[in-house]
Amino acid sequence: MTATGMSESIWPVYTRGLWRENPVFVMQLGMCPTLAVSNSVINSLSMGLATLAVLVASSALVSLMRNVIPKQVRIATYIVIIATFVTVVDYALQAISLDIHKALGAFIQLIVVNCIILGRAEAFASKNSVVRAITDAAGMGLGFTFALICLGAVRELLGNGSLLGFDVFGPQFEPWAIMILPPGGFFVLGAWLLVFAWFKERSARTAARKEPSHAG
Amino acid sequence: MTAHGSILELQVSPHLHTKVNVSSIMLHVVYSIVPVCLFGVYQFGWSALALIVTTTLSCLLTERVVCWAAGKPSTLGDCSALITGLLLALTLPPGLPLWMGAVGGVVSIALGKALFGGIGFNLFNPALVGRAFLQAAFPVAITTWTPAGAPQRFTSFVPSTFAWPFSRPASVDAWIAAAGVDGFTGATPLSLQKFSHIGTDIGDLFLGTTAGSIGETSALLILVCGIFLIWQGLMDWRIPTAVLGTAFITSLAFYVLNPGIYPSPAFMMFSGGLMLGAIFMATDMVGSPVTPLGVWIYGAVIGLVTVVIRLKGGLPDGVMYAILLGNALTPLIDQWTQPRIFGQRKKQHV
Amino acid sequence: MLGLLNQWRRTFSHGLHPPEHKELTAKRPVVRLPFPEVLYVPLSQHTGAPAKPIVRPGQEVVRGEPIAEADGFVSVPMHAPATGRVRSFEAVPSPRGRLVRAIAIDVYPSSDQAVLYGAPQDIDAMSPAELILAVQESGVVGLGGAAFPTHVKLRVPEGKHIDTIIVNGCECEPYLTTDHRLMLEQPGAVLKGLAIIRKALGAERAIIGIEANKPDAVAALRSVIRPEDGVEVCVVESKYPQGAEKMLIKSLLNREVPAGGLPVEVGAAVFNVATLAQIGELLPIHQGLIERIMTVTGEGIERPGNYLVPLGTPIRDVLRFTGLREGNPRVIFGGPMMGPTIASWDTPVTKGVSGILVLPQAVPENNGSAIPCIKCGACVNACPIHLNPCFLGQLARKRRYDAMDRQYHLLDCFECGCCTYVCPAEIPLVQQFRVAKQIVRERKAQA
Amino acid sequence: MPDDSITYILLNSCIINNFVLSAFLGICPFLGVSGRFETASRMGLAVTFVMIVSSLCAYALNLVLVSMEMEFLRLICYIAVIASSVQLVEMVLKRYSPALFRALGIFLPLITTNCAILGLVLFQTFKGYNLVQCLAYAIGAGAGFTLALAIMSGLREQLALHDVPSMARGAGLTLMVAGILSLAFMGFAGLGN
Amino acid sequence: MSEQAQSNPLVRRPVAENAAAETRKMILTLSSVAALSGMLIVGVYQYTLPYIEANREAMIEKAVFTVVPGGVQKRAYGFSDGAVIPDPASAGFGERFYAVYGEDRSFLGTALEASAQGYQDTIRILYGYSPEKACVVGMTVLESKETPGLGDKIDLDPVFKANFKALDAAFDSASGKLVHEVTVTGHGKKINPWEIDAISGATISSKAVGAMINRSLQTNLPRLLPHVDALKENTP
Repeated sequence: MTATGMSESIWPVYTRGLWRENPVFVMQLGMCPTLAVSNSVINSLSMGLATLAVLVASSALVSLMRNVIPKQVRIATYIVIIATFVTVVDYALQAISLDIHKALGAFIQLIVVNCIILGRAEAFASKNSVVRAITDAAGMGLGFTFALICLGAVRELLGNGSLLGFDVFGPQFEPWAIMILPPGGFFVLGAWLLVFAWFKERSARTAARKEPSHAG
Repeated sequence: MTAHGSILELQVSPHLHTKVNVSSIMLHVVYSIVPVCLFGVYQFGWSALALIVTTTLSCLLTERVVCWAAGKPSTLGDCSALITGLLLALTLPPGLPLWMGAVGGVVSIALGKALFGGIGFNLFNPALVGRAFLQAAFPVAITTWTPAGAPQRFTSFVPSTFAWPFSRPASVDAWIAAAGVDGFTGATPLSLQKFSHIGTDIGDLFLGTTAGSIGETSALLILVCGIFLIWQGLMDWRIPTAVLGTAFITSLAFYVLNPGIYPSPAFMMFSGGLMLGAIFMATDMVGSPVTPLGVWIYGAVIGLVTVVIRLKGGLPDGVMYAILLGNALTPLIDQWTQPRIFGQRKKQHV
Repeated sequence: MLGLLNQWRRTFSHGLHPPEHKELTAKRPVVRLPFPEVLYVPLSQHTGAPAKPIVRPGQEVVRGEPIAEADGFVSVPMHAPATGRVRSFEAVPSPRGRLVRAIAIDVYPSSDQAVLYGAPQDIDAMSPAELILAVQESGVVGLGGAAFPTHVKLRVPEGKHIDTIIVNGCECEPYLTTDHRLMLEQPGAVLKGLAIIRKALGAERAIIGIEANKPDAVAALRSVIRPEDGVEVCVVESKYPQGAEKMLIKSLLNREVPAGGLPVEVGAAVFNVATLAQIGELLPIHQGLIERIMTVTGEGIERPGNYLVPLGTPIRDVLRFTGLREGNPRVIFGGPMMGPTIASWDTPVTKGVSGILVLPQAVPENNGSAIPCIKCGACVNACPIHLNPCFLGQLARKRRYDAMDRQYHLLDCFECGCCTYVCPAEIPLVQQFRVAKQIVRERKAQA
Repeated sequence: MPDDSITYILLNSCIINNFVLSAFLGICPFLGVSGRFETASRMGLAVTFVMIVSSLCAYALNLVLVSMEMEFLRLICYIAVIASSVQLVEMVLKRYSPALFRALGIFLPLITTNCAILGLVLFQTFKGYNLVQCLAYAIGAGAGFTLALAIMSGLREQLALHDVPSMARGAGLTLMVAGILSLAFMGFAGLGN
Repeated sequence: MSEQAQSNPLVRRPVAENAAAETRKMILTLSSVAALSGMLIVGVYQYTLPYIEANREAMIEKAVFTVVPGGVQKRAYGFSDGAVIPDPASAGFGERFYAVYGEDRSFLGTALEASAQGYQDTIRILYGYSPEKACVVGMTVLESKETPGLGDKIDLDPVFKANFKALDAAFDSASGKLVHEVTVTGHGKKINPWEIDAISGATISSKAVGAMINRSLQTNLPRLLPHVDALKENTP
């Protein structure tokens, strides 16, 4: 299984996570942090980057050690590795900005149980070379960040009238508080998933329409 | 003998059918809501009328657009969107900006109904989904009240009514001051009771000359309309009975324990949205259980949660949340209260 | 509490009150219908094995003569409904639409159609076992509509005892008035039949249950009952489906027949008044069942009334006599709540057909737009068996038949039609359940 | 009601700030196993079990870590505690209640990566709860999780019978329903004042 | 790989030896990974600690100097059995306070922590108290989950915050109580200096702030006021 992938270009490995197998929108993984910290773009971005860092680092290490880790204890090893990097990121973030750390709260530490990371470690990094593992992790991490920003942008724009903290609609704008509240998180993510499902359905329909014309 | 050569129509029994159908049910509900709307307009003036019209149009338009987008025939004829629009308006404060009302209408139909597959498939009362959305989205505007019977209500609109879409509504303080209503503090009887421990005359509550949402003020009128529906056999009398009964008993228990702090059961029954919710909202057929026992449990849950939120919670009124919770519990209640069938000896455990 | 109230009112819980439409024929005495040119006597007019013919084509038959014999215990013989010549064995449509084998008889137009067959027998001297045999020989089946061979009901299983005989004079189906007329015109025959059955079963009590909308029938029966007969006449609430066995037992005795069980399990047996009247008439003279009373009514009939019709008369001939209005009609065998529509004008009248109802074509009330279930619960409050048709219907839409059977007692539905009648969304619930029951039974048979 | 009383902690973690609907913890199982009531309630039960066990273990562990001034190892230790709690619960159940073990069966291993558990032990540490408060917190959170899952499963069983538009089938619709539930639970805000 | 695949499956290596080797390898890997992680974490912890401390200090300073206007220097204290001890290592929330000093090293007042249950969850605040003026002189919210647009006005609404610029908190040392309890009135009804004008529509949040300040003053003033002179002298 490793051999077949080797000759392939690395680009599809990278883009896969961004769009086609986007961890949030398509594979519906890592929903908890997605919903919890996406009430503003800056929080989304920080959370996305923190996850990206953990993802890349742990994928790299798992891939490096893939031949020495015994099968029976691999999950335990992965979790230790991930927890280590999460702790590192946690302290790093505290050193960079306490405000952001406070806004993200426990969800930084909860990256440990984000299924994306363990999932990539188990499904990809443990079977692929370091370069490919890092590429894949970066793709997935960026895809996750992208999804978070999608959510954060809508929620901040409607919920606060601003984007990245800059006022967009002027002082007369009446913010939709619900967008910052928990229900808003559910609604916006749900709406994004509906949009994706609609796209998928439409492209499936177009594809179906094209097929017979080819045959004819 | 020509008839004997004619085509025989094959149909399955039964060959008789009751005259009641979905459209006639819905139409009667509309008839019973209209007086409540008219009274609301009488009490709160043109602004209330504008809001009722806006939410209704918004609901109808959304329903039409949804049908068009799904490529289905129009379902406006079943009147359910009309009911949703009217009911939504009845739960809103009269001075709410029209654009917020329109947002509420869109949310009610799109999120509360169309998403689940349209009429008959909505899990929650659509009007309450819209109302709860508005409550969470615009907490200030939706708790800005105007007094009932303000003298200028038919000569001017409440200033907040015509706020530009997405913009902050204008202050209503000057308008209220111009009304010259003594001691009006912009609070409903329930919030006066909860936050300031000021009671309101039960007679006023019963007749509906107090501040509040457009349609919730007159307990008497709502009762009359509800009795009309029950008499027509178009409403399940057990649900309002269970809701009001439980609310009465629970508030009586609180009142007996500590009459100094807790309001009287009569106040409970006639204030806020309890009457409107019990009669028009909780009885929404789609979101309520169908089993005989389930209906009572459902009503009791709503009554209990309402009183608990009112007396112990942070909000002055909790009817809306109680009914949404009741709706959420309905499938489970239905499953757990399957009736004992004829001739079945003991309840089988599934 | 509600149970007590129901007992006091002599009724069961749930059910409904459809418009009765009985005024069309209730006042019209029974009239004999002329014999048609050809009679088609299906060999399977009852529940159970079809009868075996004992005549050949070309053979001459006398009115009342046995033309087919019972094939086993759950089967009854057939008798010639008219004097004539057997033409052939033909396939004719049954009321349910299936093709069944029938004996076609060319009726002699010149015959006086007197019943020459049969001889008096001493009922009082016969033992219960002999009575059961005599009932089978008479070919009588449940004339209320079920067409279940009556003698089978008379043989009580080992260890069971029937203490009460219930006579079903409810006729809860709208439009139908056959039982009503019969009770008015032949109350003596009913009592006679009841006495015979009672002897065969050795039952202590006998109750005649009649709906409150037929006070004249109650009076007629009471007038012929002597105190020493020990027969009670009970008035029960006019409510559909009061005439269903289980419902009537509940109303009169407050006993619930176990789900999936038979009335004998609660010590009761139910007989239709028409069945008893036929037994009372036929057994003493040892004759067979050759004709029955039926109501021909409905908006599509020119001369509605109650008619005595020879069995095997094609519906075409019945309607020729009663007149049929123009239009595309729905022709229903039996009452409007449970009766099937017929597919052919050639369908012959059989023992279980209590009426022919001709209604104009149905106009869908919701303008044809399909509205799904709005979960109003009307069906739940109508179902006399206390099923949950609302949920069953939702499951049926998604073809979850196994769940319907396992969790929601699908097979206990007896297709009374109450749920469909009340459904404001006009969902054909009963039809869905019929299909579902069929599928569930097939699956069970395969398993 | 003081905010550190047992009743308030129970109420708060169960309905006021429901773990799933308000704190966004345990969303994955909430979306994943809420299709049928039976599985949902078993999952809820299993999570509640593990929550109680790991909450108490984590409380003890935190005392040790604080006394040794090794708070920086907290996360790794907590994860280890949760994983072993799951193992422990699995073993105890297998030994003493095989029926329940069979019922919870496949859900137990999944719980290790359920963020509601880690969230619970982290929050109880941040809030500085004592042993009894931790227990109340775990019970409340477990009850809240089970409640949300049970309600959702009921609704989804009902939705399975509905003609939901094709594009709305799946997680999108479940999230929307969760949003409405979350709205409904907002009514409990301020409870106990 | 290919060699193994071709080897005769009937010839097996001894199982026990194999298993022991496996176990050894497992333990070795796990412990080395654990050791590696431990080292990494300790390293990062040591490296980031000063930065984190600095951040935390800056954050506290910002809050403290907001609630005690004019403050430029502060000193942390903790309550302990009737005494105040400087620079407490492990005082819990509410058990710690800061003495604030102005540019001329004069004692301006103290910043105290308080918390209470709000509308959605616990609200934590820091408020400034000036013993000289016998007043609360400022308030800032440290942590709250109150409703955006409504309850969160306790931190954002300047009108509400103006309540705390000179909130009367005179203490009667004879009775050991505040002369006037701090109370929250309905919106626009504030008359006396010890009253807090509630935010319209956010009564519960407003009341929570009032109640927590009142409670904190009642408990903390008796144990703080005796040490004011010491705080004055003990300039940083």
